[in-house]
Amino acid sequence: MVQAINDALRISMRGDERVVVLGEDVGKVGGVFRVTAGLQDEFGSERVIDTPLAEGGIVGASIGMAMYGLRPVPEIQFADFIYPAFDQIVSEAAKYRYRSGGEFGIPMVIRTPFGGGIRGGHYHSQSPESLFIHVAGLKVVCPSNPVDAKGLLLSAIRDEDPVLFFEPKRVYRAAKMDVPDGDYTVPLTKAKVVRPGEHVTVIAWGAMLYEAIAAAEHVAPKVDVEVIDLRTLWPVDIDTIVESVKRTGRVVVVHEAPRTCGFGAELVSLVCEKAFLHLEAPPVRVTGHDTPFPYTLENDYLPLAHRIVPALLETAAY
Amino acid sequence: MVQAINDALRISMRGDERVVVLGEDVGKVGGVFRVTAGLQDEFGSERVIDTPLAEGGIVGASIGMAMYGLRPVPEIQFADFIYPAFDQIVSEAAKYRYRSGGEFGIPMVIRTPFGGGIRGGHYHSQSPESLFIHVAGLKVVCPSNPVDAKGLLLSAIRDEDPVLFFEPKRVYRAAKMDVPDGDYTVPLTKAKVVRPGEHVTVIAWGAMLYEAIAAAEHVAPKVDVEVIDLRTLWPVDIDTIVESVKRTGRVVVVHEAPRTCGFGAELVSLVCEKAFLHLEAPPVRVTGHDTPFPYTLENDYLPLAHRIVPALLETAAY
Amino acid sequence: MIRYELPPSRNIEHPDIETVLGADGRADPHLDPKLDTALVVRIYEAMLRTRVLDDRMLALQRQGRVSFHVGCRGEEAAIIAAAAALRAEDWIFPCYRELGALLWRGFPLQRYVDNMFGNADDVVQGRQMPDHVTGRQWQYASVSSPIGTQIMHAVGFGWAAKLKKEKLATAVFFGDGATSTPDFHTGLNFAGVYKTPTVFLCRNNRWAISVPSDKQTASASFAAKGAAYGVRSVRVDGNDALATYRAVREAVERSEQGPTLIELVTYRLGGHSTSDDPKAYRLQEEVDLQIKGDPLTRLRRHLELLGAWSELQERRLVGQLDAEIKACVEIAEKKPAPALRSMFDGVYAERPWHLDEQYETSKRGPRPEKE
Amino acid sequence: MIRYELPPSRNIEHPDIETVLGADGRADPHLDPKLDTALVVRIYEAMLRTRVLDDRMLALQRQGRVSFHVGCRGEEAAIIAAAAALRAEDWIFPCYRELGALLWRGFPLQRYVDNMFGNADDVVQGRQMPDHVTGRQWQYASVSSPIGTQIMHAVGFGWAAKLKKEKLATAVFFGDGATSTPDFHTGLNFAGVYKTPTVFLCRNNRWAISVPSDKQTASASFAAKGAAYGVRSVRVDGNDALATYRAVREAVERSEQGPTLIELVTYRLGGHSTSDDPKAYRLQEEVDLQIKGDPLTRLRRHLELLGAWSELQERRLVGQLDAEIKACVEIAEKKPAPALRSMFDGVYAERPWHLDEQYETSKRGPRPEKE
Ligand SMILES: Cc1ncc(C[n+]2csc(CCOP(=O)(O)OP(=O)(O)O)c2C)c(N)n1
Ligand SMILES: Cc1ncc(C[n+]2csc(CCOP(=O)(O)OP(=O)(O)O)c2C)c(N)n1
Ligand SMILES: [Mg+2]
Ligand SMILES: [Mg+2]
Repeated sequence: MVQAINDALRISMRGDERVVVLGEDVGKVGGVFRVTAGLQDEFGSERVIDTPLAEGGIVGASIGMAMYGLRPVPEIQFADFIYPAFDQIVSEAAKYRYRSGGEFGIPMVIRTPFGGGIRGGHYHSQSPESLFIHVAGLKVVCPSNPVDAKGLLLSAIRDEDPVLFFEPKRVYRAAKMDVPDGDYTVPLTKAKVVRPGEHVTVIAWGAMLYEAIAAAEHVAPKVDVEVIDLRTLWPVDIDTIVESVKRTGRVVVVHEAPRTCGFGAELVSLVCEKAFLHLEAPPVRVTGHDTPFPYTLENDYLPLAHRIVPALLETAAY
Repeated sequence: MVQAINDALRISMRGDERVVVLGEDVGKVGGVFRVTAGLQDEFGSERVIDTPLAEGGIVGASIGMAMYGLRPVPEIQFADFIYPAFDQIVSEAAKYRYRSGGEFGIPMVIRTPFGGGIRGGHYHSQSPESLFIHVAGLKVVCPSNPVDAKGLLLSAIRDEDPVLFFEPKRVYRAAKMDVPDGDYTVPLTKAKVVRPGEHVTVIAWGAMLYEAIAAAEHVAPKVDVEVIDLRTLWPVDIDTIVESVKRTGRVVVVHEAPRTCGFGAELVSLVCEKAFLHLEAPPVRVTGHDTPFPYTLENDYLPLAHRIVPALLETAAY
Repeated sequence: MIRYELPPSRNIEHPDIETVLGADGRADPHLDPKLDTALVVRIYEAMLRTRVLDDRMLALQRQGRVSFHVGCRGEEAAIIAAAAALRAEDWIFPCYRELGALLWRGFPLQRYVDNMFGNADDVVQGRQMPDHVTGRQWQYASVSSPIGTQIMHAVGFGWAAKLKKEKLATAVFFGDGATSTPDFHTGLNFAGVYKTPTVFLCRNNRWAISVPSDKQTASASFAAKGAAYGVRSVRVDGNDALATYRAVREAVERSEQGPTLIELVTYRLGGHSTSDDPKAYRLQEEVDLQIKGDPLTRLRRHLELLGAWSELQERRLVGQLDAEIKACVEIAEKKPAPALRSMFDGVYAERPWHLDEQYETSKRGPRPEKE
Repeated sequence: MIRYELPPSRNIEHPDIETVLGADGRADPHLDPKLDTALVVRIYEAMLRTRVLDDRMLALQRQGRVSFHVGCRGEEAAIIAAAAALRAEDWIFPCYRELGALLWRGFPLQRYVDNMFGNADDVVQGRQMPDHVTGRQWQYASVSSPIGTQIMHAVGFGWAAKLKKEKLATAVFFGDGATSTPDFHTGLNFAGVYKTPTVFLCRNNRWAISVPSDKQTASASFAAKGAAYGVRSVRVDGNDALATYRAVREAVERSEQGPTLIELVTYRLGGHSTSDDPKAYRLQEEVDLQIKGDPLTRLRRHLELLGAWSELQERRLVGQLDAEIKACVEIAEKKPAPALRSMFDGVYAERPWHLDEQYETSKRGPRPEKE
């Protein structure tokens, strides 16, 4: 996935003079995960910029650049360190178009690695997506595989609105597949049914998608599970979800983020609002716990397949 | 309510030398809403402190004070300006006890006026409670009336954990009632059924409670609505909610905050998880819209009684 | 803590503050920017216009006709003379008191008054509080309430222009209180490192609501903070239109070499906003002393010396402005509120499904679409 | 952008940097803090201990036995001598490289190694990454990853003590990169305004991961930033244990009068952490040059001149430390992981219903409670 994202950045920067990349350690070393490797060599240190250590500055400067007419792609080194930029994202980027009567949009893609599974403890593991989904004016994207990562990032950079682009670092190197060369996009409006099924719908994104699939395989063929990869978290592809749940009548949402007020809660509520009479079992959430992200016990924290399987069985049998 | 909160602060400060108040304009003028009026005169400028303009500094210094053994009660002038302190609240206060193996707790109450209805536009109207409910380690409290405000604040200041104390400024002066003199507490674990009913359960907090009650009166006696005032949002009093919903089979959640990933979504999910078979209608959310908070049209934005009434009727008739 | 400083015009006591206009109205010949008298008259007229406008908006607020106003009484030179010193290509990133700078650039008064009423013709469609305007055509960014956030935008915008080899400067206004925010720190730091063409205009009006500037920082001055970032800085008499003009012009002209921090020493003669009563935290004596340094009085004295302004002109202009404002208010007050639909538009470039749904629900409610 | 500065010991080139130890190992008689030789030996021993520990942890990480380590190679004087200069009543607010300061205060090595393995005896119960310890008993706050956040805590803690009329200072460590964070700005500003008893210890090790310190700010130095906040500041040779001791001691002793910012000019000889390969961004030549200024070499030369240290002592201590560490590792590696329950405890003072539920669910899963 690292290579696919690098590829998307390179294609954007070649095709569009307005695209610039900035962040801590993104230039000379090409990022702590090597996602921006080689970009500074190709595009120079004016377009691939190592910044001082200030996330609010990175995002705030990007907003100004976007107002000027550039297409900044700031990187936050770990999603866990996005909070110093929270004010600029929430108070400024999200509201700028609206509050200026449409005079200034803020086309900007904030890329950030997120999620657990790399022994990162409290501050190199978090999944803060729901905080941004709650804020009107932001789009939130999360690819699960290299092909989508490239196509979604190319779409995001061409989008007119600020996008939070969460990269699941647990599958940065794990998910190998053939990524098409050249320019292509994956729209920011479409979820993908990655495994069709008839009995239970599982909704997941990022690294947890693979756990959902593994759990689905585990309970097959007794329970025939449909797995949906959301890809774009917000605005969510409600049609794909509702169509599926109306068919299966059962839904399990899986996410790494803490359970309470996570995006799972929103998905459950949407399903209730739009498909209540089709529900044959209560919607279920399998999620990270409401604790800070632990180090030693991270595999007990994460909603891995071993926790999804019983949820699938119980829901199917309800 | 302003007077009741002032009273609670005064009682705390008289009874406990460790309590200090700090924030922008809280000292000499006693706060832009006069909540801290007179405290500096009584307790001096060492315990009632006017700070420089930096919310992160106010909260960050409070964390250090709490580590020392004080009981700081920082004020954020408007909840809309809490984001510069987001990192200190989320990365530090919320996790300090856990990550230090219990060696340091952070007893601290962050007071902040929130909510719309005072013609405050984007930045003097927000309701960001769900952002904090999502973060493990924080407690979130929201009184709806002066008596509770005093008792809850006294509890919060005596609590061992960091508490976000959201004060509904729309009813700062509106809600008049006799507040008992002296010291008393309202526990941080109990919701209150403010209007018993049999047909539909309405869950609300803060200023929207009055809209919920007004809507309940409007549809009575045809529809007999039970209204629950949560008082403490997190950890929520799940027993009171579940008991009520099991009885009524119908639930409407009302909140000012934007709909998507608001606390309403969590409440709907909890109800589904714990009372699904009792539900006779899909849980309904009546909320603020997924837009920045508007100025001129704020009464169309807020989930006022006129929007709650149809939700009650539809739910009851489902 | 309340200090009785002499008005800035008596700068013999503040040798570190650059001043051009003496108490007698004469310009220091060494420092005089030697502007066309016609331009100085225009600056004075604009300052007076802002003053009259502030008075009328305050009155409207007291009558309950607008809900809120935040003015700039006492800071007119720091705002208008700074705007006048900018070149056409330069951009302004305002705080919330710099409406005068926008009007200077030609923003129509009617649009401003529409904003005060948040009506359907408001440039921001009634979405923000009064005085929170935007003027892209006038190279004026969006006003927002959070203190300091615009500083980083000005830096990023100027930096982008520099990357694109376009020559322009960004001028960003903020108060003394704003220097305590993260954005001040980050903005100055980034500007210093990347040598962005940014002019930081710190209106030190001595107060951040009730907090006096000497409780905001223990720094010797706000200008002194520039050194922490390798940013050139100057301390200027912000009640002196000529000194302000001179310093801003110089900063803009050398902006290709990098940023400048300008501390404009001035004084907030009025309340923080219509929601504030300064009597609760400062003595009238202090204000009375500062009134002697009123930037309008000082510039008028200068113009009178030059024979370029008279009591008659003053009265005539005030009358004219009054009539103009009154007419705008009458029109604005009659305009309808923005359409319900406008509340759901502009959150994104295109309205997504969930806002379509929320709009539809709103329409169905007991309050029908007002269109 | 990479600069080949001379090692700090040749400070004839950096007249603004306070240095005590000359290249020849002699102490400048005017600046020498004149410590007991026994104390200097203890400082040296602690520096060596930290060095050996770093090497062993690095090796364990390379063998895959611990997942991560962040060391302080090259910064031992800046850390240990600073800790040694503190008084018993003073508190330390660490960044992540100051383990040596905690050991100096008596934290048991076994507990540290338990933390490296995140086992059941880890003081933080395996909740954080390796090297993220806490030591309340040793007046050492909790290590967290976010850069800069501890600065405000040190200010608040010292401020609280001052309000309570308790005499103590708080010493807070952070890097050059951290000076760009909001917390540095706010911390210095609050400390300046309230005259808190805080000693700000900026370890300028020239790098923030791959970003060199001259790209971090355009300020002439990090010490120069103190003036922006009215905070006293000094620039010290951080590879010189005696100069570091002297400056920190002075700052602590005058902390009742207010804060001091100390820039400790040093150099990160190793990678940022075990996750980092510095070859990707800096030349070996630069490192080689800096190795000549190694703080251990410099202090050892001094002690040898005094006849207080020998090669034999060195070898004996290293052997001892190796054995000690090895024993701790063997024990730590055998200890079990923390109990599942520990994951749900300590989020709040008392476990609320939802965490009870989450714990119960976890127990029921296919991975049973390991207790
Ligand atoms: C982040 C933030 N915190 C608090 C406020 C509330 N507030 C509005 S104006 C103000 C004082 C600003 O003072 P200063 O920067 O000196 O500007 P002035 O009003 O004096 O022009 C405060 C605290 C705010 N708008 N934003
Ligand atoms: C807020 C935040 N942003 C980014 C990071 C990632 N990060 C970890 S260490 C580091 C560099 C710190 O440099 P410096 O302050 O000089 O300390 P040093 O490591 O050199 O001791 C960065 C960017 C972080 N931990 N926290
Ligand atoms: Mg001010
Ligand atoms: Mg460093």
